[in-house]
Amino acid sequence: MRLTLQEAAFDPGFEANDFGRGVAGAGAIVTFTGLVRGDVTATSGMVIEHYPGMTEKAIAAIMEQAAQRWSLMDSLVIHRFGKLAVGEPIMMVATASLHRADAFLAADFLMDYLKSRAPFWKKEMGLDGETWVTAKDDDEAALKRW
Amino acid sequence: MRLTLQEAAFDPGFEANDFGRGVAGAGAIVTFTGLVRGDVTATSGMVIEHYPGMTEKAIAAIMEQAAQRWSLMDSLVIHRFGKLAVGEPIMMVATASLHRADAFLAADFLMDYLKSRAPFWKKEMGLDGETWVTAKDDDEAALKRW
Amino acid sequence: MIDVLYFAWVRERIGLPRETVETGAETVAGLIAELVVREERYALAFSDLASLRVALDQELSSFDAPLKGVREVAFFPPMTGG
Amino acid sequence: MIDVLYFAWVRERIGLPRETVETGAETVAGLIAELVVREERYALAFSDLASLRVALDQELSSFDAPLKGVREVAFFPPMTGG
Repeated sequence: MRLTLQEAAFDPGFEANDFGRGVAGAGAIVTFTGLVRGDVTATSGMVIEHYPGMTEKAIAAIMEQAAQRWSLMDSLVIHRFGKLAVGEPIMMVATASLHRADAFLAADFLMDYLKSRAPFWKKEMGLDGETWVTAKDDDEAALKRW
Repeated sequence: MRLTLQEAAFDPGFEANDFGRGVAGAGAIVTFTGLVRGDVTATSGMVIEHYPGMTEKAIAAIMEQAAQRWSLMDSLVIHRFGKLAVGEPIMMVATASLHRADAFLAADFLMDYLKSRAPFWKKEMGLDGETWVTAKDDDEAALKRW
Repeated sequence: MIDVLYFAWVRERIGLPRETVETGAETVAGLIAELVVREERYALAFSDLASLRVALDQELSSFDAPLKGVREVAFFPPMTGG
Repeated sequence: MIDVLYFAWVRERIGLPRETVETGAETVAGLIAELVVREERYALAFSDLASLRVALDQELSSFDAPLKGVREVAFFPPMTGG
Protein backbone atom coordinates (compact mmCIF):
# COMPACT_ATOMS: atom_id res chain seq x y z
CA MET A 1 0.00 0.00 0.00
CA ARG A 2 1.57 3.27 -1.06
CA LEU A 3 0.17 6.78 -0.77
CA THR A 4 1.96 9.79 -2.20
CA LEU A 5 0.81 13.40 -1.93
CA GLN A 6 2.91 15.73 -3.99
CA GLU A 7 3.02 19.09 -5.66
CA ALA A 8 5.23 17.94 -8.51
CA ALA A 9 3.93 16.35 -11.71
CA PHE A 10 4.20 12.57 -12.03
CA ASP A 11 4.38 10.10 -14.90
CA PRO A 12 1.41 7.67 -14.79
CA GLY A 13 3.05 5.09 -17.04
CA PHE A 14 6.23 5.06 -15.02
CA GLU A 15 4.26 4.77 -11.78
CA ALA A 16 2.08 1.98 -13.18
CA ASN A 17 5.14 -0.03 -14.20
CA ASP A 18 6.83 0.62 -10.88
CA PHE A 19 3.70 -0.54 -9.07
CA GLY A 20 3.49 -3.63 -11.30
CA ARG A 21 7.08 -4.62 -10.59
CA GLY A 22 6.31 -4.55 -6.89
CA VAL A 23 3.51 -7.11 -7.01
CA ALA A 24 4.84 -10.53 -7.90
CA GLY A 25 2.17 -13.06 -8.83
CA ALA A 26 -0.65 -10.62 -9.66
CA GLY A 27 -2.96 -11.53 -12.53
CA ALA A 28 -4.71 -8.18 -12.88
CA ILE A 29 -3.72 -4.54 -12.53
CA VAL A 30 -6.19 -1.70 -12.91
CA THR A 31 -5.13 1.92 -13.03
CA PHE A 32 -7.19 5.07 -13.04
CA THR A 33 -5.68 8.42 -13.97
CA GLY A 34 -7.57 11.67 -13.49
CA LEU A 35 -6.47 14.53 -15.75
CA VAL A 36 -7.08 18.27 -15.84
CA ARG A 37 -9.83 18.64 -18.42
CA GLY A 38 -10.48 21.66 -20.48
CA ASP A 39 -9.54 23.70 -23.42
CA VAL A 40 -6.26 25.62 -23.17
CA THR A 41 -7.96 28.57 -24.85
CA ALA A 42 -10.52 28.82 -22.01
CA THR A 43 -8.59 27.85 -18.90
CA SER A 44 -5.09 28.02 -17.56
CA GLY A 45 -5.57 24.92 -15.43
CA MET A 46 -6.45 24.46 -11.79
CA VAL A 47 -5.21 24.85 -8.26
CA ILE A 48 -5.83 22.08 -5.74
CA GLU A 49 -5.98 22.90 -2.06
CA HIS A 50 -5.87 20.17 0.56
CA TYR A 51 -5.84 19.68 4.32
CA PRO A 52 -2.37 18.46 5.25
CA GLY A 53 -2.57 15.78 7.89
CA MET A 54 -6.21 14.92 7.35
CA THR A 55 -5.62 14.15 3.68
CA GLU A 56 -3.13 11.39 4.42
CA LYS A 57 -5.33 9.92 7.17
CA ALA A 58 -8.49 10.01 5.07
CA ILE A 59 -6.83 8.34 2.06
CA ALA A 60 -5.11 5.72 4.20
CA ALA A 61 -8.49 4.88 5.77
CA ILE A 62 -10.09 4.52 2.33
CA MET A 63 -7.24 2.29 1.13
CA GLU A 64 -7.54 0.22 4.28
CA GLN A 65 -11.26 -0.26 3.65
CA ALA A 66 -10.59 -1.37 0.08
CA ALA A 67 -7.98 -3.85 1.30
CA GLN A 68 -10.51 -5.33 3.70
CA ARG A 69 -13.33 -5.62 1.17
CA TRP A 70 -11.43 -7.05 -1.78
CA SER A 71 -8.66 -9.49 -2.26
CA LEU A 72 -5.89 -7.09 -3.22
CA MET A 73 -2.20 -7.79 -3.53
CA ASP A 74 -1.39 -4.08 -3.41
CA SER A 75 -2.81 -0.61 -3.98
CA LEU A 76 -1.42 2.80 -4.83
CA VAL A 77 -2.76 6.35 -4.61
CA ILE A 78 -0.87 9.38 -5.92
CA HIS A 79 -2.58 12.77 -5.62
CA ARG A 80 -1.19 16.17 -6.50
CA PHE A 81 -1.94 19.54 -4.97
CA GLY A 82 -1.01 23.10 -5.96
CA LYS A 83 -1.00 24.40 -9.50
CA LEU A 84 -1.80 22.05 -12.40
CA ALA A 85 -1.90 22.74 -16.12
CA VAL A 86 -4.55 21.48 -18.56
CA GLY A 87 -3.89 17.89 -19.60
CA GLU A 88 -1.70 17.08 -16.61
CA PRO A 89 -2.45 14.06 -14.43
CA ILE A 90 -4.11 15.12 -11.16
CA MET A 91 -4.05 11.78 -9.46
CA MET A 92 -3.89 8.08 -10.02
CA VAL A 93 -5.04 4.90 -8.37
CA ALA A 94 -3.66 1.43 -9.05
CA THR A 95 -4.84 -1.90 -7.70
CA ALA A 96 -3.42 -5.39 -8.15
CA SER A 97 -5.18 -8.70 -7.57
CA LEU A 98 -5.16 -12.31 -8.63
CA HIS A 99 -8.49 -12.03 -10.49
CA ARG A 100 -9.79 -9.05 -12.39
CA ALA A 101 -13.01 -8.35 -10.48
CA ASP A 102 -11.19 -7.40 -7.27
CA ALA A 103 -8.86 -4.94 -8.97
CA PHE A 104 -11.73 -3.32 -10.92
CA LEU A 105 -14.08 -3.00 -7.96
CA ALA A 106 -11.41 -1.73 -5.59
CA ALA A 107 -10.19 0.92 -8.05
CA ASP A 108 -13.75 2.08 -8.68
CA PHE A 109 -14.42 2.21 -4.93
CA LEU A 110 -11.19 4.10 -4.21
CA MET A 111 -12.12 6.69 -6.83
CA ASP A 112 -15.64 7.20 -5.48
CA TYR A 113 -14.34 7.69 -1.97
CA LEU A 114 -11.36 9.84 -2.91
CA LYS A 115 -13.74 12.12 -4.78
CA SER A 116 -15.99 12.80 -1.78
CA ARG A 117 -14.10 11.84 1.35
CA ALA A 118 -10.53 13.03 0.88
CA PRO A 119 -10.09 16.73 1.72
CA PHE A 120 -9.15 18.20 -1.65
CA TRP A 121 -10.73 21.23 -3.26
CA LYS A 122 -10.27 22.15 -6.88
CA LYS A 123 -10.32 25.67 -8.21
CA GLU A 124 -10.52 26.18 -11.94
CA MET A 125 -8.43 29.04 -13.27
CA GLY A 126 -10.51 30.34 -16.16
CA LEU A 127 -9.10 33.06 -18.35
CA ASP A 128 -11.92 35.28 -17.08
CA GLY A 129 -11.78 34.31 -13.43
CA GLU A 130 -11.39 31.60 -10.84
CA THR A 131 -14.16 29.20 -9.81
CA TRP A 132 -14.25 26.62 -7.06
CA VAL A 133 -15.43 23.32 -8.48
CA THR A 134 -18.67 22.31 -6.79
CA ALA A 135 -19.29 18.75 -5.67
CA LYS A 136 -21.86 16.93 -7.76
CA ASP A 137 -24.87 15.20 -6.21
CA ASP A 138 -23.78 12.24 -8.31
CA ASP A 139 -20.54 12.00 -6.38
CA GLU A 140 -22.33 11.66 -3.08
CA ALA A 141 -24.85 9.26 -4.61
CA ALA A 142 -21.96 7.14 -5.97
CA LEU A 143 -20.98 6.23 -2.40
CA LYS A 144 -24.31 4.49 -1.90
CA ARG A 145 -23.24 1.88 -4.45
CA TRP A 146 -20.80 0.39 -1.98
CA MET B 1 -9.60 3.12 -31.38
CA ARG B 2 -6.48 0.99 -31.66
CA LEU B 3 -6.18 -2.79 -31.65
CA THR B 4 -2.83 -4.56 -31.65
CA LEU B 5 -2.29 -8.31 -31.75
CA GLN B 6 1.31 -9.25 -31.29
CA GLU B 7 3.65 -12.04 -30.32
CA ALA B 8 6.25 -9.70 -28.79
CA ALA B 9 6.16 -8.44 -25.21
CA PHE B 10 4.91 -4.91 -24.63
CA ASP B 11 5.42 -2.26 -21.94
CA PRO B 12 2.07 -1.37 -20.29
CA GLY B 13 3.31 1.92 -18.83
CA PHE B 14 4.71 3.06 -22.15
CA GLU B 15 1.49 2.08 -23.93
CA ALA B 16 -0.66 3.82 -21.31
CA ASN B 17 1.30 7.05 -21.71
CA ASP B 18 1.22 6.79 -25.47
CA PHE B 19 -2.54 6.28 -25.34
CA GLY B 20 -2.93 9.22 -22.94
CA ARG B 21 -0.98 11.56 -25.22
CA GLY B 22 -3.35 10.72 -28.03
CA VAL B 23 -6.51 11.84 -26.24
CA ALA B 24 -6.51 15.58 -25.72
CA GLY B 25 -9.16 16.82 -23.30
CA ALA B 26 -9.85 13.53 -21.49
CA GLY B 27 -10.56 13.70 -17.76
CA ALA B 28 -10.28 9.99 -17.00
CA ILE B 29 -8.15 7.11 -18.24
CA VAL B 30 -8.63 3.55 -17.03
CA THR B 31 -6.21 0.77 -17.88
CA PHE B 32 -6.43 -2.93 -17.23
CA THR B 33 -3.39 -5.17 -17.58
CA GLY B 34 -3.68 -8.95 -17.45
CA LEU B 35 -0.51 -10.77 -16.39
CA VAL B 36 0.67 -14.37 -16.46
CA ARG B 37 0.02 -15.57 -12.91
CA GLY B 38 1.85 -18.29 -11.17
CA ASP B 39 4.88 -19.38 -9.35
CA VAL B 40 8.04 -19.75 -11.43
CA THR B 41 8.86 -22.92 -9.52
CA ALA B 42 5.62 -24.58 -10.72
CA THR B 43 5.13 -23.23 -14.22
CA SER B 44 7.19 -22.05 -17.12
CA GLY B 45 4.46 -19.73 -18.37
CA MET B 46 1.80 -20.14 -21.00
CA VAL B 47 1.17 -20.39 -24.70
CA ILE B 48 -1.72 -18.47 -26.25
CA GLU B 49 -3.31 -19.72 -29.44
CA HIS B 50 -5.69 -17.55 -31.40
CA TYR B 51 -7.74 -17.55 -34.60
CA PRO B 52 -6.06 -15.08 -36.97
CA GLY B 53 -8.67 -13.08 -38.81
CA MET B 54 -11.54 -13.81 -36.45
CA THR B 55 -9.60 -12.42 -33.48
CA GLU B 56 -9.27 -8.98 -35.03
CA LYS B 57 -12.91 -8.94 -36.14
CA ALA B 58 -14.24 -10.10 -32.77
CA ILE B 59 -12.20 -7.54 -30.80
CA ALA B 60 -13.08 -4.72 -33.18
CA ALA B 61 -16.77 -5.60 -32.77
CA ILE B 62 -16.45 -5.53 -28.96
CA MET B 63 -14.64 -2.17 -29.07
CA GLU B 64 -17.33 -0.84 -31.39
CA GLN B 65 -20.04 -1.92 -28.95
CA ALA B 66 -18.24 -0.20 -26.07
CA ALA B 67 -17.92 2.99 -28.12
CA GLN B 68 -21.65 2.94 -28.75
CA ARG B 69 -22.66 2.30 -25.14
CA TRP B 70 -20.38 4.75 -23.38
CA SER B 71 -19.08 8.19 -24.04
CA LEU B 72 -15.48 7.33 -24.87
CA MET B 73 -12.84 9.58 -26.35
CA ASP B 74 -10.70 6.59 -27.30
CA SER B 75 -10.00 2.95 -26.51
CA LEU B 76 -7.08 0.59 -26.88
CA VAL B 77 -6.68 -3.19 -26.83
CA ILE B 78 -3.32 -4.96 -27.01
CA HIS B 79 -3.31 -8.76 -26.83
CA ARG B 80 -0.39 -11.10 -27.16
CA PHE B 81 -0.25 -14.64 -28.51
CA GLY B 82 2.47 -17.29 -28.55
CA LYS B 83 4.78 -18.04 -25.65
CA LEU B 84 4.59 -15.90 -22.48
CA ALA B 85 6.66 -16.12 -19.30
CA VAL B 86 5.31 -15.84 -15.74
CA GLY B 87 4.78 -12.22 -14.74
CA GLU B 88 4.61 -10.91 -18.29
CA PRO B 89 1.69 -8.80 -19.46
CA ILE B 90 -0.72 -10.85 -21.57
CA MET B 91 -2.95 -8.02 -22.68
CA MET B 92 -4.12 -4.57 -21.82
CA VAL B 93 -7.18 -2.43 -22.30
CA ALA B 94 -7.28 1.35 -21.97
CA THR B 95 -10.26 3.68 -22.15
CA ALA B 96 -10.45 7.48 -22.04
CA SER B 97 -13.48 9.61 -21.29
CA LEU B 98 -14.49 12.99 -19.94
CA HIS B 99 -15.95 11.52 -16.73
CA ARG B 100 -14.72 8.53 -14.81
CA ALA B 101 -17.82 6.30 -14.95
CA ASP B 102 -17.63 5.85 -18.73
CA ALA B 103 -13.97 4.84 -18.71
CA PHE B 104 -14.49 2.39 -15.82
CA LEU B 105 -17.60 0.74 -17.24
CA ALA B 106 -16.20 0.46 -20.74
CA ALA B 107 -12.92 -1.10 -19.54
CA ASP B 108 -14.81 -3.59 -17.39
CA PHE B 109 -17.12 -4.44 -20.30
CA LEU B 110 -14.23 -4.83 -22.74
CA MET B 111 -12.53 -7.25 -20.35
CA ASP B 112 -15.64 -9.36 -19.82
CA TYR B 113 -16.18 -9.68 -23.56
CA LEU B 114 -12.53 -10.23 -24.48
CA LYS B 115 -12.45 -13.06 -21.96
CA SER B 116 -15.33 -14.98 -23.51
CA ARG B 117 -15.87 -13.70 -27.04
CA ALA B 118 -12.42 -13.18 -28.53
CA PRO B 119 -10.93 -16.42 -29.92
CA PHE B 120 -7.92 -16.92 -27.67
CA TRP B 121 -7.02 -20.13 -25.85
CA LYS B 122 -4.49 -20.32 -23.07
CA LYS B 123 -2.37 -23.32 -22.32
CA GLU B 124 -0.46 -23.42 -19.06
CA MET B 125 3.00 -24.91 -19.30
CA GLY B 126 3.41 -26.63 -15.96
CA LEU B 127 6.72 -28.22 -15.08
CA ASP B 128 4.90 -31.57 -15.06
CA GLY B 129 2.78 -31.06 -18.16
CA GLU B 130 0.66 -28.77 -20.25
CA THR B 131 -2.97 -27.92 -19.50
CA TRP B 132 -5.52 -25.99 -21.50
CA VAL B 133 -7.11 -23.37 -19.30
CA THR B 134 -10.83 -24.05 -19.03
CA ALA B 135 -13.38 -21.25 -19.25
CA LYS B 136 -15.07 -20.46 -15.96
CA ASP B 137 -18.86 -20.40 -15.64
CA ASP B 138 -18.26 -17.01 -13.99
CA ASP B 139 -16.85 -15.66 -17.22
CA GLU B 140 -19.98 -16.52 -19.15
CA ALA B 141 -22.16 -15.24 -16.30
CA ALA B 142 -20.22 -11.96 -16.30
CA LEU B 143 -21.62 -11.16 -19.74
CA LYS B 144 -25.14 -11.09 -18.32
CA ARG B 145 -24.19 -7.97 -16.34
CA TRP B 146 -24.19 -5.88 -19.49
CA MET C 1 -15.83 -27.87 -50.38
CA ILE C 2 -15.48 -26.15 -47.07
CA ASP C 3 -12.46 -25.21 -44.93
CA VAL C 4 -12.66 -26.70 -41.46
CA LEU C 5 -10.39 -25.25 -38.75
CA TYR C 6 -9.60 -26.66 -35.33
CA PHE C 7 -8.15 -24.82 -32.35
CA ALA C 8 -6.69 -25.60 -28.92
CA TRP C 9 -7.43 -29.16 -27.70
CA VAL C 10 -9.78 -29.81 -30.64
CA ARG C 11 -6.79 -29.26 -32.93
CA GLU C 12 -4.63 -31.49 -30.75
CA ARG C 13 -7.17 -34.34 -30.65
CA ILE C 14 -7.82 -34.28 -34.35
CA GLY C 15 -4.13 -33.80 -35.06
CA LEU C 16 -4.32 -31.02 -37.60
CA PRO C 17 -5.15 -27.30 -37.63
CA ARG C 18 -7.23 -27.23 -40.78
CA GLU C 19 -8.46 -29.34 -43.64
CA THR C 20 -10.68 -28.99 -46.66
CA VAL C 21 -13.77 -31.16 -46.47
CA GLU C 22 -16.10 -32.35 -49.20
CA THR C 23 -19.52 -32.28 -47.60
CA GLY C 24 -23.17 -32.39 -48.45
CA ALA C 25 -24.23 -31.52 -44.90
CA GLU C 26 -26.87 -28.84 -44.57
CA THR C 27 -26.03 -27.81 -41.01
CA VAL C 28 -23.05 -27.73 -38.66
CA ALA C 29 -24.53 -30.74 -36.85
CA GLY C 30 -24.69 -32.59 -40.16
CA LEU C 31 -21.02 -31.84 -40.83
CA ILE C 32 -20.07 -33.07 -37.36
CA ALA C 33 -22.02 -36.31 -37.95
CA GLU C 34 -19.99 -36.88 -41.13
CA LEU C 35 -16.67 -36.18 -39.39
CA VAL C 36 -17.42 -38.36 -36.37
CA VAL C 37 -17.85 -41.52 -38.44
CA ARG C 38 -14.56 -40.96 -40.25
CA GLU C 39 -12.13 -41.89 -37.49
CA GLU C 40 -11.86 -42.36 -33.74
CA ARG C 41 -9.96 -39.07 -33.26
CA TYR C 42 -12.92 -37.12 -34.68
CA ALA C 43 -15.36 -39.05 -32.50
CA LEU C 44 -13.20 -38.16 -29.52
CA ALA C 45 -12.94 -34.47 -30.39
CA PHE C 46 -16.69 -34.13 -30.89
CA SER C 47 -17.78 -36.40 -28.03
CA ASP C 48 -19.05 -33.53 -25.87
CA LEU C 49 -20.64 -30.76 -27.91
CA ALA C 50 -21.45 -28.75 -24.77
CA SER C 51 -17.72 -28.09 -24.40
CA LEU C 52 -17.35 -26.96 -28.02
CA ARG C 53 -18.04 -23.75 -29.85
CA VAL C 54 -18.37 -23.18 -33.58
CA ALA C 55 -17.71 -20.16 -35.79
CA LEU C 56 -18.99 -19.81 -39.36
CA ASP C 57 -16.91 -17.51 -41.53
CA GLN C 58 -15.31 -16.14 -38.35
CA GLU C 59 -18.57 -15.35 -36.56
CA LEU C 60 -19.70 -17.32 -33.50
CA SER C 61 -22.63 -19.53 -34.46
CA SER C 62 -24.53 -22.60 -33.31
CA PHE C 63 -24.64 -26.29 -34.21
CA ASP C 64 -28.01 -26.05 -35.90
CA ALA C 65 -26.93 -23.21 -38.20
CA PRO C 66 -27.14 -23.88 -41.96
CA LEU C 67 -23.89 -24.30 -43.91
CA LYS C 68 -25.20 -22.89 -47.16
CA GLY C 69 -22.78 -20.27 -48.50
CA VAL C 70 -20.31 -20.83 -45.66
CA ARG C 71 -16.65 -21.09 -46.67
CA GLU C 72 -14.97 -21.56 -43.31
CA VAL C 73 -16.11 -23.53 -40.24
CA ALA C 74 -14.05 -23.47 -37.03
CA PHE C 75 -14.40 -25.71 -33.98
CA PHE C 76 -12.84 -24.82 -30.65
CA PRO C 77 -13.38 -24.92 -26.88
CA PRO C 78 -14.84 -21.93 -24.99
CA MET C 79 -12.46 -18.99 -25.28
CA THR C 80 -10.05 -18.09 -22.52
CA GLY C 81 -8.52 -14.79 -23.55
CA GLY C 82 -8.02 -11.63 -21.57
CA MET D 1 -8.65 27.31 23.12
CA ILE D 2 -9.28 25.54 19.90
CA ASP D 3 -7.64 25.73 16.46
CA VAL D 4 -10.12 26.56 13.75
CA LEU D 5 -9.12 25.92 10.13
CA TYR D 6 -10.80 27.10 6.95
CA PHE D 7 -10.37 25.72 3.45
CA ALA D 8 -11.31 26.66 -0.11
CA TRP D 9 -14.00 29.35 -0.38
CA VAL D 10 -14.61 29.28 3.38
CA ARG D 11 -10.98 30.35 3.82
CA GLU D 12 -11.37 33.02 1.15
CA ARG D 13 -14.57 34.46 2.65
CA ILE D 14 -13.21 34.57 6.17
CA GLY D 15 -9.87 35.82 4.91
CA LEU D 16 -7.56 33.55 6.83
CA PRO D 17 -6.59 29.87 6.81
CA ARG D 18 -6.58 29.28 10.55
CA GLU D 19 -7.02 30.99 13.88
CA THR D 20 -7.08 30.08 17.53
CA VAL D 21 -10.45 30.67 19.14
CA GLU D 22 -11.38 31.05 22.79
CA THR D 23 -14.73 29.31 23.08
CA GLY D 24 -17.10 27.93 25.63
CA ALA D 25 -19.29 26.28 22.98
CA GLU D 26 -20.28 22.71 23.66
CA THR D 27 -20.97 21.74 20.07
CA VAL D 28 -19.81 22.67 16.58
CA ALA D 29 -23.12 24.49 16.08
CA GLY D 30 -22.43 26.50 19.25
CA LEU D 31 -18.99 27.47 17.92
CA ILE D 32 -20.50 28.56 14.62
CA ALA D 33 -23.07 30.69 16.48
CA GLU D 34 -20.22 32.45 18.28
CA LEU D 35 -18.27 33.04 15.06
CA VAL D 36 -21.26 34.29 13.09
CA VAL D 37 -21.94 37.19 15.46
CA ARG D 38 -18.31 38.32 15.34
CA GLU D 39 -18.22 39.87 11.91
CA GLU D 40 -20.04 39.96 8.60
CA ARG D 41 -17.44 37.80 6.85
CA TYR D 42 -18.13 34.93 9.27
CA ALA D 43 -21.90 35.35 8.85
CA LEU D 44 -21.34 35.14 5.11
CA ALA D 45 -19.13 32.08 5.29
CA PHE D 46 -21.58 30.20 7.51
CA SER D 47 -24.78 31.42 5.88
CA ASP D 48 -25.59 28.04 4.30
CA LEU D 49 -24.60 25.14 6.49
CA ALA D 50 -25.90 22.63 3.94
CA SER D 51 -22.98 23.60 1.73
CA LEU D 52 -20.43 23.18 4.51
CA ARG D 53 -18.65 20.22 6.05
CA VAL D 54 -16.82 20.00 9.35
CA ALA D 55 -13.93 17.87 10.58
CA LEU D 56 -12.98 17.44 14.23
CA ASP D 57 -9.37 16.52 14.81
CA GLN D 58 -9.14 15.60 11.12
CA GLU D 59 -12.14 13.27 11.08
CA LEU D 60 -15.35 14.19 9.23
CA SER D 61 -18.04 15.01 11.76
CA SER D 62 -21.38 16.81 12.08
CA PHE D 63 -22.61 20.17 13.34
CA ASP D 64 -24.23 18.70 16.43
CA ALA D 65 -21.04 16.91 17.53
CA PRO D 66 -19.63 17.87 20.97
CA LEU D 67 -16.40 19.88 21.09
CA LYS D 68 -15.20 18.44 24.37
CA GLY D 69 -11.58 17.32 24.02
CA VAL D 70 -11.35 18.53 20.42
CA ARG D 71 -8.20 20.47 19.53
CA GLU D 72 -8.77 21.20 15.86
CA VAL D 73 -11.98 22.10 14.01
CA ALA D 74 -11.97 22.55 10.24
CA PHE D 75 -14.70 24.03 8.04
CA PHE D 76 -14.78 23.51 4.29
CA PRO D 77 -17.09 22.92 1.34
CA PRO D 78 -17.85 19.40 0.06
CA MET D 79 -14.66 17.83 -1.21
CA THR D 80 -13.80 17.73 -4.89
CA GLY D 81 -10.72 15.54 -5.14
CA GLY D 82 -9.96 12.68 -7.47
